[in-house]
Amino acid sequence: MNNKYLREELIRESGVNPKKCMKCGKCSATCPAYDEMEYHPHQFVSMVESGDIQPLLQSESLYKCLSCFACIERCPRGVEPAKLVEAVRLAAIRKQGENRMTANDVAEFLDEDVPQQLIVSAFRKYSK
Amino acid sequence: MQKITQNQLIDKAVSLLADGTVSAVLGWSKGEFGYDVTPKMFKTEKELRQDFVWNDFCGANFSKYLVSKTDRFDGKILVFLKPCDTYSFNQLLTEHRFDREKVYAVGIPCDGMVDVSKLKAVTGEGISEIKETSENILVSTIYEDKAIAVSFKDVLLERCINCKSKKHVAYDELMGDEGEIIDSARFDEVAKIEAMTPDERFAFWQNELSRCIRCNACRDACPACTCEKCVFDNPASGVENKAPANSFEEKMFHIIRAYHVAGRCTDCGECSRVCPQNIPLHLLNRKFIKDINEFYGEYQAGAEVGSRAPLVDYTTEDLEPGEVFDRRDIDA
Amino acid sequence: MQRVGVFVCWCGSNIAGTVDVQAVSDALKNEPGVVFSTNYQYMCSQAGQDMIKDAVKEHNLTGIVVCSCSPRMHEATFRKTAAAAGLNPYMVEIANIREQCSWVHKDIQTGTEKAIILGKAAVAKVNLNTPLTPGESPVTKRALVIGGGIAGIQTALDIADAGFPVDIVEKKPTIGGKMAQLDKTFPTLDCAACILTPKMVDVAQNENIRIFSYSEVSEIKGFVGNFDVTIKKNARYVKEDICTGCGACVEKCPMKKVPNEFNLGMDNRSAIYIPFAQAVPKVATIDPSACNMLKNGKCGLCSKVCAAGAIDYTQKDEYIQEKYGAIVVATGFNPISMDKFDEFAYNQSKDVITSLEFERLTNAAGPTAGHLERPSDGKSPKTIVFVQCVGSRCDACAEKGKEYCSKICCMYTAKHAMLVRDKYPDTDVYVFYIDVRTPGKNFDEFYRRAVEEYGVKYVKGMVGKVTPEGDKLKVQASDLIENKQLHIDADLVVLAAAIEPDKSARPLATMLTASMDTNDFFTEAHPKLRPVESPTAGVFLSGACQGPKDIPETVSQAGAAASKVIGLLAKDKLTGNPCVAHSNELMCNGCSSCERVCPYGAITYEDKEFRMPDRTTKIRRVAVVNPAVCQGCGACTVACPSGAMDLNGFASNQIMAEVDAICK
Amino acid sequence: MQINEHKPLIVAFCCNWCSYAGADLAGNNRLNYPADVKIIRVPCSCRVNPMFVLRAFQRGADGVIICGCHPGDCHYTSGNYYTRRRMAALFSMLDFLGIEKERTRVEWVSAAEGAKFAATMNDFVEKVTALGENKRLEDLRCKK
Amino acid sequence: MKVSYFPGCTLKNKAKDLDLYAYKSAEALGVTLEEIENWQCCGGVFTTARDEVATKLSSVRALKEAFSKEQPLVTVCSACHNVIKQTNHAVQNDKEFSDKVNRYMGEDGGYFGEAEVYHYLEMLRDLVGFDALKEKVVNPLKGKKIAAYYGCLLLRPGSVMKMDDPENPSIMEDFIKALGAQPVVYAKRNECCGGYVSVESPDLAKKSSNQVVQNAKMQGAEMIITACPLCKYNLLKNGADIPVVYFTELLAEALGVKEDTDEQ
Repeated sequence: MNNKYLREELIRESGVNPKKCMKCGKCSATCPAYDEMEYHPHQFVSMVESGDIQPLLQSESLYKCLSCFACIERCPRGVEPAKLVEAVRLAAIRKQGENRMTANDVAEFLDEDVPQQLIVSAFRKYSK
Repeated sequence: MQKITQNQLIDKAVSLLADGTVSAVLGWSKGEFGYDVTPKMFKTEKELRQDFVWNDFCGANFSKYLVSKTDRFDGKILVFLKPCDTYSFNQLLTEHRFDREKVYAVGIPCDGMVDVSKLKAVTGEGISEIKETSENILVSTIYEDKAIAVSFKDVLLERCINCKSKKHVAYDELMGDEGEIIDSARFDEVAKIEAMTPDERFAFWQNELSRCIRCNACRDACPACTCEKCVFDNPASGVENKAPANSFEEKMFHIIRAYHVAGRCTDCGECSRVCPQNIPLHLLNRKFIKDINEFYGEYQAGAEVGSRAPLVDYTTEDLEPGEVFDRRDIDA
Repeated sequence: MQRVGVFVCWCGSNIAGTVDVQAVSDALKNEPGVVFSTNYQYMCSQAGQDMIKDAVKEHNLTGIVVCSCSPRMHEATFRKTAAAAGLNPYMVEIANIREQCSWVHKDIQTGTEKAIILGKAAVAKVNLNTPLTPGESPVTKRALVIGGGIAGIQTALDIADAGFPVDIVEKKPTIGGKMAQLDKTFPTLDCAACILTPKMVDVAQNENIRIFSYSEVSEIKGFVGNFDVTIKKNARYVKEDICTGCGACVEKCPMKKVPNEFNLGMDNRSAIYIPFAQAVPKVATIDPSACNMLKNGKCGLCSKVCAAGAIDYTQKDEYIQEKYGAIVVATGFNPISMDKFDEFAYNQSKDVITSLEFERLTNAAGPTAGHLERPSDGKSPKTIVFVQCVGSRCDACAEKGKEYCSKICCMYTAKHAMLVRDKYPDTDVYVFYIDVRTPGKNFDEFYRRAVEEYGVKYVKGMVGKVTPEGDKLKVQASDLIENKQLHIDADLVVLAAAIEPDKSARPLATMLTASMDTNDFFTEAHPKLRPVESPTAGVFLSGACQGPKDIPETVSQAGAAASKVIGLLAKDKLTGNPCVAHSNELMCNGCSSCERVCPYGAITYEDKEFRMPDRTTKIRRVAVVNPAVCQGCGACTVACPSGAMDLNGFASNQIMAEVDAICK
Repeated sequence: MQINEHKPLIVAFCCNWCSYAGADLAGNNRLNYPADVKIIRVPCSCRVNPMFVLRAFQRGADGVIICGCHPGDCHYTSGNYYTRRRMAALFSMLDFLGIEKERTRVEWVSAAEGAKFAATMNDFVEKVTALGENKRLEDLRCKK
Repeated sequence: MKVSYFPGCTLKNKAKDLDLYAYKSAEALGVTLEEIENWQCCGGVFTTARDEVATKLSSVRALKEAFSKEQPLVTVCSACHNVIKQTNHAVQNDKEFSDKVNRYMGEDGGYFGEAEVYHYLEMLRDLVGFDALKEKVVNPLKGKKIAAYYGCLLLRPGSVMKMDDPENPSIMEDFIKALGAQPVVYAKRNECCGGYVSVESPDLAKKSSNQVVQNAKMQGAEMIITACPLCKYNLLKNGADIPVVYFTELLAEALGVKEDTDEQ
């Protein structure tokens, strides 16, 4: 895999400029899913910038991001790490056979109160 | 045909003279023919009743006359302003060109004015009498027995077809109803030329400007051209010339004329109206206006007194001169 | 017609190597006006200059063209030569045939051809040159300092020491500024009041200094050496010259619930007040928005208790006109509002405070008499979290915060953390930082002491969220070194808020026609070589109005500004640059276009009477250029539609003559 | 067909503080550019009147370039901002009249950019040479 | 006043209350909600990837319809609001995206982000007015201490959503005040409940939800209101021990239209 190409693709796709990061760590400070993640928001930014993308593609961290946008809101430099996480996640699940969730999985978590919103959101996040 | 009548205006002028509000009236007066209305200062009711006219040929913009009239006259002058005239009025105030205290401005509605050359194109020369009906103009000529009916709409001035505003932006008193600013198609013609190839553009202008006879009517009628001494009359300016020597001179004159009023031109259209050669001079002015709007944000000269003309203003983020072309190449 | 002499320099082989200098001097002999033409090895040498002087005398030259190196190199030299020969120095033109010809073109033929053309252009120009004399203007030997903080105080003291009278205008009731609110100062930890208040007393006692406190500058006219300034002295309802500052009124005032701005609203003051004990002038001031007597005529207690009879409820704002030769801007800074950073819960909890508030909390003269107590319940905090860079170093596109580094926060935070650990060793102190920036004498040593000797916990990372819950502040932060998220239950959170220029600076800059950057800091005339001068002549910059600064830097800049002012006031007359704009009043329309583009405010208008051909007169508005203020950029000459405006030394006809000569 | 070896005439207006100094630096560093470029020194790019540009074309120039300090670095704080607007308007108008847009240019060259000055001039001369003689804005009376 | 209304999938199923009370209350306030014809699910989350086009078309269709009727588009569900508002912003600001969208749509006339999007709360604040709302209240909810739970979708990204200060919002607090109750301000009101991750990592959702409820309770709340079905689900599923209700329900109650709704 050509990392340089992938890096540029992720940057274009997300609209994020990782060079703007000043490595303050506020994104990771504000992240509610921090403890569940192997790679944290600030690491996504620096690893994409340095082209160290393979570990991210394989990491469970991709599916822990809540897309709550707290890191986007609070980043002093306007880097928007969540958009980068999303771009990496799409790069992972768009690969052949990499859908993380299928219709068969729905039954597992379905209870009588589950709102439709949860199901559609989960599909958007876990599948292509 | 104008909704407001000549008699209404005369009555207004007479009453303002009578109550001492003004001591003179700057108005349109009868010419030799029905269509050659000329400006005049009226001082008495008698003069007004006799010579004052208001009809479809009163295109002349009187704002400019105020520059010379007010500093030679002690009393207050009444001036009737059509909506487009009020923009020039404000622009001249912005440039401190006359004393507002000496003017009593009455805003009057305008339904569009007639282009005499368009009219003559239909009727031919030798016009002897003109009558206005609500839709038509009845023209009698010395060559025809019967009056020719011409539709008012067909012979409007270009600037009236593309009228930008029926709203008055300055007045002391308003007669009739206030109109609105119109989202006109006035830049369409400019855009059409922009879309041509450079060769076509060059040919177009070569053809138009070669007709120029350097009569200076465009400059003399322009309400923005009020310089104490015009550069074209000043031997020291380096551009003085009195005759259309060659194609360079024509271009030079018209570029400089338009550039000198860029950002200050209200797009009143007087230049094209008075051009005896029917050169579409307003297109040059509109090109500057269109560029300024696109480059630096919408700006209407004369919309308010005291606004800062775009060419004596800047922002640190303005586009580069080279980008002027890139923009268009992308748009095209 | 001029009598022009042409002098072509060889510059050794620098020019002569690629330009046939003989051919150049021969060719230029035939140009209009040229009566003498020669060439020489080194025109700038003594012998070369003597050659010019002799030729001027011998051939009665009225103009000189030197074809040589760049005018940026030797224009001044040859102007002096001309002056020595009795010519007006501005009758010299240089054709640059070295940098812009012999050095960039290899071929001798092309080089020679171009050198001849450049020489012709210079001849064409000099034919139209006119003798120019620099204007002179007198200097009012008095300075105005706007702002009475440490910057203004130091500048005023230094100017006064040199023997020139100085006025300080301060909008608050007392001078002292931000420094008066500080507790200790880094890196020496001496008490701010101990080093500032003696200076304030010096100001009060200096015969050369007048203080206009509770006053603002309302109008500035004029130019370098000759400013006319109107100062608005706000009514304080107390006669300044009679009040003894005894404080009896303050004690008796029944209205005691006014938030005390000196303590940043953390306690209250009375409606009549003296900001702090060492205020200068030590005079009471009535706050009209809080005083019952002024609001509804009921009370009058202060007047009754004032033994000196200083209270005057009828006092009005007063306008004072004064002339100054120089103006120093020392308007200082303020911390930015924390409203847009409420992830730190500043608006949700009293126990989240800014660093300046923290200064007041630890100050012996502050609301808690120096005991560190939480604003909410008065308990002493056991865990304190300091957050650095709040609102500093933000993205330019973000709608909140500042792009720049506020510079002082790293050091004062180290100071705060150290002082807490010193006085209350059982307190846990965290400092969250992005970078610790300590470029200053003894600064890094100071910061290391905070870590190594005082045990302050510096964490590389940022706080993301502060959640007030019960009586705790739950702080969620990142530790980038240990790669973990921290959750700290804190009692007090201190935010190092970015600093910004005082809001009064922008309107002041407009009055001064002094330029500002996008952050509203005043711009210096040159960032390196003229750092304490504004590009507007006669306006100088002192302290944080020019950019974030600590006290030592502020004081040194204040001194530098003072020395520039002294240098200006020491002159009896100012000599200007003669290459300035001038307007031909016969052609001027008075349209204001030129005034709008002038970056210096050098153009004004006057109504002038003109005699008309028909013997009547008419009054017309015309532009007048002040040659002492004009710097000669020429922006006005192009803005002028009629061509009435022209520029000495670079007149339109001169430039067009050059164009013609080049294009011939 | 033989390519017409037309030597263009280029008038370059350079502001005294940045671009003229940049041209001097190009000289100091012996960076070559065509001798077709002739520099006129002005205090600031904002001194350049559109009439000067037209004058140059009238008298036979094939290209006109205006050089000033970079925006924000003007010695007179704001002069080049006005230049930028004026020339944008003028160049757009010349283009509107069908004059080749490559004949006019504004370039910001600082006192430190000797190399940029030389490169700019080389490029500009090349472009103008490719266009050939200025026919559309010539004044035959001024021709040799 | 007539507005276009985008209910969203959940409001027609699991969150019928949110929808029904929105209708009833609007009626009582003199606002007619005109449901967008043939609306489709918004997709639940806005995918920030710039080349994701097809998933955003349903939003564009709804926006386009509202614009063609010259009406503001009103949403109730936080998720729909977020998706539609962000899509509108993308159409306005990302030319590449808007080109693609218009190519997909391929209908007559393009859409360039002209429609205005209001959340129901914004409609109450900006179009109806909280003062006018206050006057219509017939059952003031006196003395009730209510915590507003914004979650993340209503406020973020602040530069796009522009509903309120994203870090210290007040729109729901002002709403609570207008109904006569007492708002409880607590810092976690704009933190995430766990969202869709509750599918895979129920523990994470549990932790997040608990922190929100805990913080609200510690600051004195007796009840939590929300605009988001997923927030409500997560808070309740993870054991909130105070009531969590939709804001429209509270509104209907205060306006005195809840009872007759329940009777139907």
